[in-house]
Amino acid sequence: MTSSDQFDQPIVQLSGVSKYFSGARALEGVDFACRRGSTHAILGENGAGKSTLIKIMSGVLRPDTGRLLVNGNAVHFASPSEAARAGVVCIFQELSLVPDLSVADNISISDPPRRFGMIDARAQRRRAEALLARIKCEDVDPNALVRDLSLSRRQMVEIAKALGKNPQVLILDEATSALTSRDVQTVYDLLAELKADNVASLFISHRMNEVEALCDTLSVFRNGSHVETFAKGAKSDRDIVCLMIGRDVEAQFPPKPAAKEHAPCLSIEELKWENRLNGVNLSVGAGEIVGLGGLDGQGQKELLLALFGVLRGVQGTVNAGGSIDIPNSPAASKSGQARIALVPEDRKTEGLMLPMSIADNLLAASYDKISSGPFINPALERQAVADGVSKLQIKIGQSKDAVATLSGGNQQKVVIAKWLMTDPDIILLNDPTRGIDVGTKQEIYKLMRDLADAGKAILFYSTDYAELIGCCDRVAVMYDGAILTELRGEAITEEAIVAAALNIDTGAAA
Amino acid sequence: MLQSLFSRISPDSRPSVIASGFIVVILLVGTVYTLMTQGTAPLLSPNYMLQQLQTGAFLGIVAAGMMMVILLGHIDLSIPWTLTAAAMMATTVGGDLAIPTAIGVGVAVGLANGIGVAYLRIPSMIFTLGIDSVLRGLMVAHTGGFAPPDQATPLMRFLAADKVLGIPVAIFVWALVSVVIAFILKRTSFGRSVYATGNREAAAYLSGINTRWVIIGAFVISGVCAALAGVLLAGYSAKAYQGMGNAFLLPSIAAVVLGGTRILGGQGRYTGTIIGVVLIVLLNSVLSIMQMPEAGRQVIYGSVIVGMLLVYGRGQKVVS
Amino acid sequence: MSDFTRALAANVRQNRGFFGALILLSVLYITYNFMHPRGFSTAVLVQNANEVVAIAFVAMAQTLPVLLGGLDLSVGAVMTLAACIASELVHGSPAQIMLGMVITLMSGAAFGLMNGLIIVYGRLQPIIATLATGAIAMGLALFIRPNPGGNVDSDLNWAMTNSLWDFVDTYKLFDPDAGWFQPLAWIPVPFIFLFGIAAATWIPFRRSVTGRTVYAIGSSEGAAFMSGLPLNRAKIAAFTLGGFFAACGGLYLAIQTSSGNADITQAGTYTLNSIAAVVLGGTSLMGGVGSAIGSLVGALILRVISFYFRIVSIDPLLQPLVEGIVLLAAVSLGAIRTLRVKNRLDLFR
Amino acid sequence: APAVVAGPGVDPGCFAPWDAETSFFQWPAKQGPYKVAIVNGFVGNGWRIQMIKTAKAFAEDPSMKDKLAEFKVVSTGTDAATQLGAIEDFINQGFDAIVTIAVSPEGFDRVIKLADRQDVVIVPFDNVLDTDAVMQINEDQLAMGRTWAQFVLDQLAEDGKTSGKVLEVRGLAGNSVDRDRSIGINAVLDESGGDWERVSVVGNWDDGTAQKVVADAIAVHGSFDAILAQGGTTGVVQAMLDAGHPMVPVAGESENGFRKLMAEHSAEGLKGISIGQSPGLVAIAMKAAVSALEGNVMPQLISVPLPVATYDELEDGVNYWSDLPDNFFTVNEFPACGVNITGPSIMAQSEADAT
Ligand SMILES: Nc1ncnc2c1ncn2[C@@H]1O[C@H](COP(=O)(O)OP(=O)(O)OP(=O)(O)O)[C@@H](O)[C@H]1O
Ligand SMILES: Nc1ncnc2c1ncn2[C@@H]1O[C@H](COP(=O)(O)OP(=O)(O)OP(=O)(O)O)[C@@H](O)[C@H]1O
Ligand SMILES: [Mg+2]
Ligand SMILES: [Mg+2]
Repeated sequence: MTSSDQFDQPIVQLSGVSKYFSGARALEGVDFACRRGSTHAILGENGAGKSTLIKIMSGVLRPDTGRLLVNGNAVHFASPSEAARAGVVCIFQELSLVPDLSVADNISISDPPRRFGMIDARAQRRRAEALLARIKCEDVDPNALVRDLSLSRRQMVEIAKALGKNPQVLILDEATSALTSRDVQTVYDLLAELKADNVASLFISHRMNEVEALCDTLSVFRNGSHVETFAKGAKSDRDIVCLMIGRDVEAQFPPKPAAKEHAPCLSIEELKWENRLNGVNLSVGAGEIVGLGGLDGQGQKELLLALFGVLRGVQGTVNAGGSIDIPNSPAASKSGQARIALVPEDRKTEGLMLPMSIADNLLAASYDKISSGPFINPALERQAVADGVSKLQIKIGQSKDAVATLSGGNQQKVVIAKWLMTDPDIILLNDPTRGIDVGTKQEIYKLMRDLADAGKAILFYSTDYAELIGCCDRVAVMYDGAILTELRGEAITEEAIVAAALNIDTGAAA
Repeated sequence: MLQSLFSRISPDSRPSVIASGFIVVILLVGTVYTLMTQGTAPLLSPNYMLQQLQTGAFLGIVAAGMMMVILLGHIDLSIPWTLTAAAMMATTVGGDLAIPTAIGVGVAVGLANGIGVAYLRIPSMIFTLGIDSVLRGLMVAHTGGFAPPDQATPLMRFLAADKVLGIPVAIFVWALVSVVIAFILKRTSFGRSVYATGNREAAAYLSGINTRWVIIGAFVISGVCAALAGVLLAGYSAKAYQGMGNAFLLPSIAAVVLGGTRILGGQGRYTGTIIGVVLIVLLNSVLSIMQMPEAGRQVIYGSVIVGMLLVYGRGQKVVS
Repeated sequence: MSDFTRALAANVRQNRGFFGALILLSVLYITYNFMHPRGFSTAVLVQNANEVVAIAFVAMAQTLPVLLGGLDLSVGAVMTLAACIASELVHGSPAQIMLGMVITLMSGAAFGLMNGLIIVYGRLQPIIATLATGAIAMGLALFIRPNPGGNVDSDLNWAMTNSLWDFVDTYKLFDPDAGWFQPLAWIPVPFIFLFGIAAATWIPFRRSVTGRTVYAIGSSEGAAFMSGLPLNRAKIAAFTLGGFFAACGGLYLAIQTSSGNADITQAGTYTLNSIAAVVLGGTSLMGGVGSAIGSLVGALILRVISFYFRIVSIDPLLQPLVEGIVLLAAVSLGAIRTLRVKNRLDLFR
Repeated sequence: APAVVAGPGVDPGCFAPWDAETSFFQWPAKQGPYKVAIVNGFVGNGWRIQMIKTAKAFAEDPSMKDKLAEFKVVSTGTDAATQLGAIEDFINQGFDAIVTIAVSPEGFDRVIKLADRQDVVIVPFDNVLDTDAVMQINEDQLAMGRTWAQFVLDQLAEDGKTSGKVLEVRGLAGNSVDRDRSIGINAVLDESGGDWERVSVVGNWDDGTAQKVVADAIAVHGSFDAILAQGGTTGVVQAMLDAGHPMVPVAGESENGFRKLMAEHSAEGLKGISIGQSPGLVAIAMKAAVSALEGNVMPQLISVPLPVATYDELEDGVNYWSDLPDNFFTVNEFPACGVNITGPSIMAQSEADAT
């Protein structure tokens, strides 16, 4: 560590970096270094400043104070492209793909191959094919629009795009949050390859198992400060979590109650939609948490959307609290016989009105609750907002601040709180812990269990197996638009879920 | 100095403050002009002010409706001929039914616009433009068929041209419309839903807001406001005539935006719109008093809008 | 080969609006020619060509701001300003004429540049900034030309508004009846002017990083920024090119009418029609999808619709109504997509 | 192309040459009946609608009907390119004559050239062209301005006023009609030698706009000794009434509304003069087109006499109609030309059908 060998010099280094957003601190006095050939994890709860840190490194933000050094030289990146030219390439938490351009266009977006000064479309396509092949995504058509890809494919395209820039430092800010397990493996292999090429990787994830599997160095951030950096294995998981959230955590998941029969609250028969749902049969009882597993894109999202009344032309029977109509809009489903709530996939575009106040976002689904006739009652309004904030312990300044100023985890809490305000009977959760820190995750798991104990039926889609195992009373694994396997109790194991997801019969199915 | 002054005003009310300041500037410039040319300062007389507010009321009511639509991130280009059609149908029907007929026209046009935008999902910019030309065609055909009566009813005359306690009744009408609109925006779930839908329609929809009805509702309000302005304008002129709404479209958009409403929707306060209307009305009036030739008038009008927006923009760097 | 067909198939799929517009145009125009007493003749083609050039350029000018996700309400005014400038400058010796044309086009581009600078550095929404700068352009046009008039070179007027044969004949370039020339002689000069400029500017622009950035901004400005694209440069370039296209329209209108006319209503009509043309041409008002060539096609559709009013008999006082309904119906064709959408969330994008 | 020939022309009572210098045209006679098109520009105000109705009615008139094989009317809007396109299209379609209201006084060189090649008669009227290469029909706008001003000065002189403050309400900026009328008005004011303080506002020939700007002007300038309005005169008087402005001499257009108000308030001092650009001009233009096609000698510029009505000449049911709407233009017929379609007959034309 003290060697002055120039190869040992950190490839990127920050010293005394601070960053404030309209007075609020995001980073303060941070010293941080990252070495060649290391795979370096950055850990911290939501809002700890991780994204801000890497945005500074990659030229998106400029620090208010402090210096950024690359290869020992002070640099001032004015834009992400300058950073990329210096070898610092970042895959951002909010994807940087342009939806209306093709995959090939996106991969070579800022520096395409040219012929006679004009973009050479064919060379660009070949380049895309090569890069996609490198991350085993041959199934992605370079001519397809990014708009038409699923989130997990987009993340892979984003990785291909970053690779195309020949990074010296590759930063992945929760770039694996929506990946399927197969893709995660690909990314592991890729990072190992890069490590061998002496490339530094910075890896931000809230999934401890990924960090375990990949990284050699860990840095923990809390409240905008760099707490500690240590080698993998130097600390136990529990200590790390303690460093992150500043307190001790006992168990990650709340204990599951003993298996029992639940009165069915939601039952679905032969649900079909386009070619994405091919006859789904499922029932969820009041007080039960049912997980939806399977590879990404097997119809889980469509199932949730269909139940929430978003899809057109859905066939089959849905019995929600005695009513057997398939709702035809979220407005209908939130006020039906059994009230349904959906926490959508993408909180930024589907869950929240980002420029609006926290209060307005919290109330968006329950104007009827705070109104007398068509008129809003200000007293009820204030009360409802205060309840929502305190119930989920959302960390906010003032409830009239824009929700955009909150960190990702707190934004997600706002979405959940909005729906709890409607007092729903059936809660549909579409990957609600994506990009959320351990502490908050734990709160959400606990909240789910409390809701179930209060008699709600919960249908829970997650890309994280550990979550399904830890939280669910039952797991329904989807494959090609249908549920082939249901696991319950002890049978919910990682092997069983993976086997069912790949439709391999191991006899583990219940 | 100025910078720090700005930062103390909350960003929401900044446009209103700046626009109010500019109104004072316009009045001063106009007064200096009249003092130099005639030695009097009629612009500062209550009489002139009331008269400006009286004619401003027509634009103000149009702008109130336009604001609802702009808050959704849409626009209503059908206003000129909605206004005209409502006024012409009102005078054609005449009698006690005149005003209800006009309002009915406004509702019908608003429904048509709303359905086109909310259900067919055709961009409002283009759908309302189409509706506008259909209405124009209808009115040409209407006049072409026979000679429809065009006299405003006594009630229309009263609302637009009479005074009560020395104050033009039109100002009361505008005030009433303003109170209703401000109340809708602040204190009804419909008003809140307008902001939510204007900010992000997908999120509003997934929150269980019936965004289609919100859109239709806003267009209906816009249509009704235009119709009401048509009633008043016909009352003011004592008659309805072809093309009477042409002068209202661009000024109403300018007034709403100068009042601080975001043209992409989701943000804006109603008081700002009122101030924007007063600003536009006074600016036009003072330019007319100064006998500015059309060329200069256009340049000044445009420069004022750009200039003011540039001043608003100062200090707010963050772009989402 | 299969690579190529696959790319083509993807292209057609991703540009349904444009190909739909192309088919609609063909059907409308061929039918028109069948119904016209002198259909399928050079005279009719030349007449049609003359009528579409100005609006086609203005529609192309509108496309760029629309691709960025905005609107330019000054295109009609900039076209008018350019026409007024041209009406003062485009006469005299050939060199003076050329210089006059260049100055006209440069003025339009400069005005577009000013729009771009105001929008980028003043951080204003294009629609509202151009509402204001449009008034300024109109004011300047009125200063230059308080009354309609001007003396655009009359040979130029004749040469530019006819077939190539007349062009060659007017300037005595060579014998216009030469045998080799006959296959080309019928081509209307306005089409060469229109498609020539469109191809020479649009294709390189579309295939440059700047052009791609324009699309990226309209599609997702945040992603474009994160990808390190030159946002400001692209926005300014887009408005400048828009101003240039508008000036091309103005220049042609001045040549065609041998004069300039600072007519406020005409400018407004051009602006509104340009938006309709852009939509008809398959460009999304949300930004990021479409092309100037599509808008050109959209403008042609708008015009061809109006051609029909001269060959079919409609009560003159019902014409505006029929026109309105046809316009409404045409733009409502876009609703077909809506009916096909199975996931309602797709409606909001 | 027409031959330039010596006068006099046919039927000088109807087709009066503009002045002594006016040249005469003669086209080769064609066998009737003829195909005639009207290419209107803007549609969507009362005047244009009345014009189109007059044209339709006149095409059915016994004196015309047999001479027309085909009669078409299109309105192209304010776009010059479209209007030129429509004219060229009708030439291509083989029409014999095209009557038009030009959207711009310039820019018709090309279509005139094409028309001349095929001996098609183009007849601009109302908004005419700045050229002497076509046969055109109009009222003398300059004279109209002069007559207005002269009348107003005479009225003021009767009251012993030879100086004072007058308000001029102008029309659409950039339009040649606006320019000519204003020149006429101001020339007479200049020539009078009186000390006239002039205030000028822009009323766009539109009642609402005129009313607003006149109201503003009154609020700012107190009162005027006379008002000269190019159009929107009903609105002008309305503004005076609303502001309690004393009734003073007003010169204005021929709107029925203005004449009604004049009849009502002349005793209080609204001693007005009403001169109108008549929508009936279209009928004379059609007649002239046919006459030219028949091979008659025609003046290049045809002057239609100004239809003047002063306050003391008003007669209900003759030159204004108290029971009819404000929006129509009272002067529609030109007996000297055999154009006898009166305002009320136009307005009543299909009222019977409608009721
Ligand atoms: N553009 C911004 N404006 C205002 N505050 C911001 C902005 N971006 C980040 N912040 C604030 O800065 C702090 C750090 O945010 P940052 O996004 O870096 O957190 P993070 O560690 O990446 O969290 P997460 O795990 O949720 O992504 C948070 O409190 C956040 O609210
Ligand atoms: N990955 C996906 N996740 C969820 N829904 C999907 C997905 N892919 C397609 N769909 C849905 O299936 C429907 C049909 O999709 P597809 O892309 O095949 O349509 P398309 O024929 O290409 O039509 P368009 O031109 O509108 O895209 C779409 O409405 C879309 O909502
Ligand atoms: Mg983050
Ligand atoms: Mg598709």
